[in-house]
Amino acid sequence: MDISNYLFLSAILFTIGAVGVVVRRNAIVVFMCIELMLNATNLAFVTFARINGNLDGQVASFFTMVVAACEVVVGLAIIVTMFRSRRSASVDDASLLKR
Amino acid sequence: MLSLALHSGTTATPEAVQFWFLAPLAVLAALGMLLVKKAVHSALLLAWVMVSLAFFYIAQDALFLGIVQIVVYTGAVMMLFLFILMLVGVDSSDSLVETIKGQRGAAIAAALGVGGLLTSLIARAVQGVPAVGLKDANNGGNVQGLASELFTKYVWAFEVVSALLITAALGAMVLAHSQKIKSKTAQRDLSIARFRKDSLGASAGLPAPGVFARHNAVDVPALLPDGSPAPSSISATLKARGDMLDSKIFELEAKEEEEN
Amino acid sequence: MNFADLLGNDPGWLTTVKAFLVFALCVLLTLLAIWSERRIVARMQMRLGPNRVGPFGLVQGLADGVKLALKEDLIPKAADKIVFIIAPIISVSTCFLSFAVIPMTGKVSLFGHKTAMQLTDMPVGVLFILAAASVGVYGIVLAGWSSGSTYPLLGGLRSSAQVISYEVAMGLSLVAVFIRSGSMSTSEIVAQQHSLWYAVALFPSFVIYLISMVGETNRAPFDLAEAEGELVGGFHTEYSSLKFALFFLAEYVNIIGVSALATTLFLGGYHALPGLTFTENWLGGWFTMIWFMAKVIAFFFIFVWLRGTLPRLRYDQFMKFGWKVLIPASLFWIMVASSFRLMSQRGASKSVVIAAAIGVVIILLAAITLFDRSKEKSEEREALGDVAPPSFPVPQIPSQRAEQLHG
Amino acid sequence: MTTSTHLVYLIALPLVSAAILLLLGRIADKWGHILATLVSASAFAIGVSEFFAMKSRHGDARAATQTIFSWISVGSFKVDAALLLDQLSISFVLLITGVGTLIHIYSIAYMSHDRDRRRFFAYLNLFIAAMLLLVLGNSYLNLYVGWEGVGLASYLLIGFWNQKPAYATAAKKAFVANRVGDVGLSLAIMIAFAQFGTVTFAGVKAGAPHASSAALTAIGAMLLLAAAGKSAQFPLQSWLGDAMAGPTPVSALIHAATMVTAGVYLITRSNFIFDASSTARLLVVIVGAITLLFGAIVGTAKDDIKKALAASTMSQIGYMILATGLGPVGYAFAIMHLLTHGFFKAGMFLGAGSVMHGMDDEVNMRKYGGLAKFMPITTITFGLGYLAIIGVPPFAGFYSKDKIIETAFNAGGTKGILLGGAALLGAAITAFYMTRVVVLTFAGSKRWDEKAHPHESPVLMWLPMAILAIGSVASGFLLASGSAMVNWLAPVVNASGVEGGKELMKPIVVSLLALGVVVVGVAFAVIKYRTVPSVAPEDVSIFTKAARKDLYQDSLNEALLMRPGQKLTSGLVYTDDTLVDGAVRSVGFTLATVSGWVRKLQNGYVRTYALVMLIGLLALIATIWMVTL
Repeated sequence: MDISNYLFLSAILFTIGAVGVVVRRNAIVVFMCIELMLNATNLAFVTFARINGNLDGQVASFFTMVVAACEVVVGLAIIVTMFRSRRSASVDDASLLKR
Repeated sequence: MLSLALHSGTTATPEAVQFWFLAPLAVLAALGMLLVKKAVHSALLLAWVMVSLAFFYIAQDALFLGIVQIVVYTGAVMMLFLFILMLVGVDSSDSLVETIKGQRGAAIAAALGVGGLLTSLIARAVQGVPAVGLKDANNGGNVQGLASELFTKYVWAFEVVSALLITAALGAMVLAHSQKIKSKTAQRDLSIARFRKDSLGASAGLPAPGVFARHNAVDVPALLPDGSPAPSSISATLKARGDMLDSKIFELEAKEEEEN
Repeated sequence: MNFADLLGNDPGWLTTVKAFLVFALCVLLTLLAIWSERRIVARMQMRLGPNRVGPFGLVQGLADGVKLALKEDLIPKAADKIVFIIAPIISVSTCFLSFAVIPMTGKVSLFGHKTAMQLTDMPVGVLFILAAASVGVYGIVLAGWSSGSTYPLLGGLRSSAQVISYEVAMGLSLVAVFIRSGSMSTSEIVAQQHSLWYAVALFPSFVIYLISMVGETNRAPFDLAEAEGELVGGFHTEYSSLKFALFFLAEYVNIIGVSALATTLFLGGYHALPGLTFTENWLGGWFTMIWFMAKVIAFFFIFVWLRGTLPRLRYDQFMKFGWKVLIPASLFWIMVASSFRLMSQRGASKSVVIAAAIGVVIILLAAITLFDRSKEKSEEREALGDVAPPSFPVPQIPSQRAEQLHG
Repeated sequence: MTTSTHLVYLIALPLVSAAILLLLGRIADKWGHILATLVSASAFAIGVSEFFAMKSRHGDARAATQTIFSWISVGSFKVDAALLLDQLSISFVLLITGVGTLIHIYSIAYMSHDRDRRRFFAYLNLFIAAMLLLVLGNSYLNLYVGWEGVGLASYLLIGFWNQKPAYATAAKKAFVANRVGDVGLSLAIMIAFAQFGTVTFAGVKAGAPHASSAALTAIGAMLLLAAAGKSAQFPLQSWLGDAMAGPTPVSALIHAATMVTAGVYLITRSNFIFDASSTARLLVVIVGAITLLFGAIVGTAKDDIKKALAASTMSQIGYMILATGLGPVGYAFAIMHLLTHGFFKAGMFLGAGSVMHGMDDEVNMRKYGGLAKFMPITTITFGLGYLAIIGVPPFAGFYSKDKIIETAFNAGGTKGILLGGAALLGAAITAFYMTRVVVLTFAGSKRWDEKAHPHESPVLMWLPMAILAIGSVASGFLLASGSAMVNWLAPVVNASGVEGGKELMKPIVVSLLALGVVVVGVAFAVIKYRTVPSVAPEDVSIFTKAARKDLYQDSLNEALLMRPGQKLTSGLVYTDDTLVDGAVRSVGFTLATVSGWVRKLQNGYVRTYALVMLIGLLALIATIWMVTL
């Protein structure tokens, strides 16, 4: 099996995640799709590390995880706050800026 | 054998078996995440994708990352998602009908474009390129190797990320915090309040349903000392459901006679 | 020749056999655990406990299991069917995973092969156990959610919050072990303890781990997820029959699992008690397994003991304890432990290390004293200032009367 | 050159007093006028002591300077806030503080019924300070500050009763007319700086002989413009008549004795410029001659006593300007006439004020008549001033005006005859209209309403009038005897000791000639105004009509300046509205329209933005794809 298959898998997962972000309305699901995209890039990083024979890719992947964790914590806090004030987790309901 | 295979950019058989078994499942799970209506199902499917990725990491000589992937992503991040899902109670099904005109078509077209171009880019760039493999890099152990990278070359980024983590934790606390104007009433406060009310009637608590009544059921009101029923003794849930019977029929006959 | 290489040479069939053995051991231990818990708690409560089925009622657990399996399997109408079924499966399958990296014996020979009673050895073995535990939480959360009922949901939420919180404290308590041993591999950690158990060397870690392992397994006094008085049965209220049995099994396997980990990390694993090292060679090395089991059972006894002794905590007190006491204490301890580790690596003399240790203890005691005093003061102030006059004459509250009498 | 340390108090005292009165507000109502008067008097005292100190010094040491602080220092442009007190300045200082103090005293009584008397005195003090700065500044820039300061004070005082729209308009008119002159002064300063690299009088004086004649002429013309603005000379004279809207003491102090003479001071101070440019001098004499006739003619037709006096002021300043244009010998005579005029004109204004005071603020002379019986002191003081202005010996005007006429005749050639003739004609008309004023006011029959009760003014009012009357009697003789004034000022204005031109006639002939025309003028007026209708007759000659309308000066201004200005402004506004704003608006409109289209993209849905990002990513990847192909 060719190692680049991992990269193809990564690309596919990334694309699916991107579609999810654009298509789904539930803020939490949108968030999960973003996580999927991040995970896909992580897979690519790890694969690149293997192809290049050094650990830099894995380190990058590690940092991605940490940053993703931060992002999730803050993002979910925002969603909770949003939900508290308007009883809805739909991203389409948070469209007041257009007015 | 492994190194030979790696050199030509391909992998050993067990890894290939694992890949061809898990990868389609992962893609299916990802698609499923996109398509299912319940957010919790989405979360589960995503967790599955993440576990699959953890296996891929381990297969690719990233043992530490694989385990961390499970601990951090599956264990913490996805659990947080589930937690929030349950906390805010968004467990009902989402409508998948698109409300913005042209959004779905454009999204799919753009995504197909991105996916196709990415794939072809990768194919052009990587396919057939000999892979070096991590045998040398992991010589002293994967964890040790990562650690020495993290604490030498990337130490600045590491420190910055730690600051980011603290900031995020604080930020989340601030965002999710709701200022309490007065302290929460504890059991003790409630008890004190009960005794300090104008009437000491309720100080003993509400009567339990069925007490002194002819029926010992939860939907039957208790009888007060004078024989009259006490509707307040029945659970509010039953009242809301409409499962409560009319209180009057439980009045003691003696009282009815008196009135007659 | 270290364990990793030793196990790496195992042929596939041997690994399969070992896996089967580990599984069987776990189930057997669970049955025994149920029986012994009931007997011990009964003793503590001046009862006899199960004593009818088999000698000393030993088969009672098996009989109960059969009865459970044969009961009607109910799935509530409001339940999310697939998840409802998956949840116990996740729970039970992850609980066994941690045993894959627990070394139960030293070097032994099995079917003519030189090996050790350990399925596999990973450089990140302990993390693997943590990972398995974190996936195991899914079982509880999903069970709670999928039941489509309020009490299980609350129980599931409580349980997951609890497990995640205490996992943090647990993970932090392990860090000192990693620092001291320089490894995350279970076999390596055990090997490092041949002279001094970490329960002694890293006593604060040991205490923190002991507390957090009880929280992690939802056992009394931390069994808030299934507090009968508040939540009926917690996350498994709606479960019945075999699915309930699976949760039951998972809980006990988890208890044994964390006990085994505690043994491995802090009590020297399969090593004999100090002074009895010669026993490690008895029975061709298999006697080490007896030492290991003895220690695990000792931990299990502590679990039962706690359950029989302590009342349940209130939820907010429990979470406060986890986040505001255990985690900061762990962090502080990690700092101290790593400082000592650095000192020993840099070749500091023993007297310097001891002096530093005494210094740390003194600072700690002083901080605790000061904190307590300020807390007392603020409490006094609150107690004095908080009393609003009632609108009608009431009998004085006893504490107030006492205050007036004394001062 | 002597260095002094206390010149600054001359300015600082009234300035601080003004600040106190203005800032303290109503608190100072009770004693504000007394403070202001005391301050003015003490300034006069300082001036007198300085005068005697100066007299005790000799030669170059007479002039004193004081550098207060370094004001501007930009590159090579350095200006110190410095004062210069020389023979010219001290003359003005004494006039300003002396007459000023008298008018302060007069005002205490005159303004005693006004609610805002404190404010009035604050402005008066402000004026004194600014005027002193004007005459004490050692550079054109310092002078400019004082120049603007007196403009401001004048504006505030003309519009002191600005509750009447007409008065406010008059104040505005004065301000605008002055502004035109100020432009001239600032231009002159700029040219001077460009030409000489300095703006101090000493520096410019040192550089003037080497400068090009064009530059000097330009500076001179600009200075003349400034002087015309401030001194109400042709063609900027129109504001002075309206300036009579202010309280009478103001008219006496500012619009007769001091401020309006600032133009004369400016030209005299700049004598080194005019000495070096004959063209500039020619312009000066032309303006002076025209104005002296113009003012005199206007004065013959005015029925308003103050406006008649204002026209007379204009005419008299015309004499002074004429004198300054006659070269080194003329300056001293101009200043001498300025001083004597300061006495008699201020006295007459105060007299007019006294009359108005007694006649319930009636200003129309046709409603007076026969007031000599009711106001003997006013009549005497006014009469002395009248004799002085028409030039009857030995009163002050005779000495000063006679010298100017004489010098004008001596200018030489046709120019001399024309200028002398104009001055002589002016003297005749002056005699005519002044006699008219006196006859209409004090002689003849009563023409006032029954309601009026003419009475003599209180002592605080007639005392200053009396002192000024003494001045108008004596000052001419004192200044002229032994050429005292000429010698005194010579170091400043005529250092090289230039003698007058060839005498056209003997001085005694000129004097007799002047006396002759005065007698004719007086006789003509007495005969003409034996009987006066109390309402101005309408069927008068075209000349009278023209004179009543200030010789159509306002109409001319309106036609030549205001209308085209308004047209230009409206044209510019139209251009601004259509062209500039149109461009701006069309840019905005275009942007708004485009934004309206683009706005549709901003539908507020975060998912749409995410989609756009995705498309952007697609574009990026496509680019990479193509680049790496």
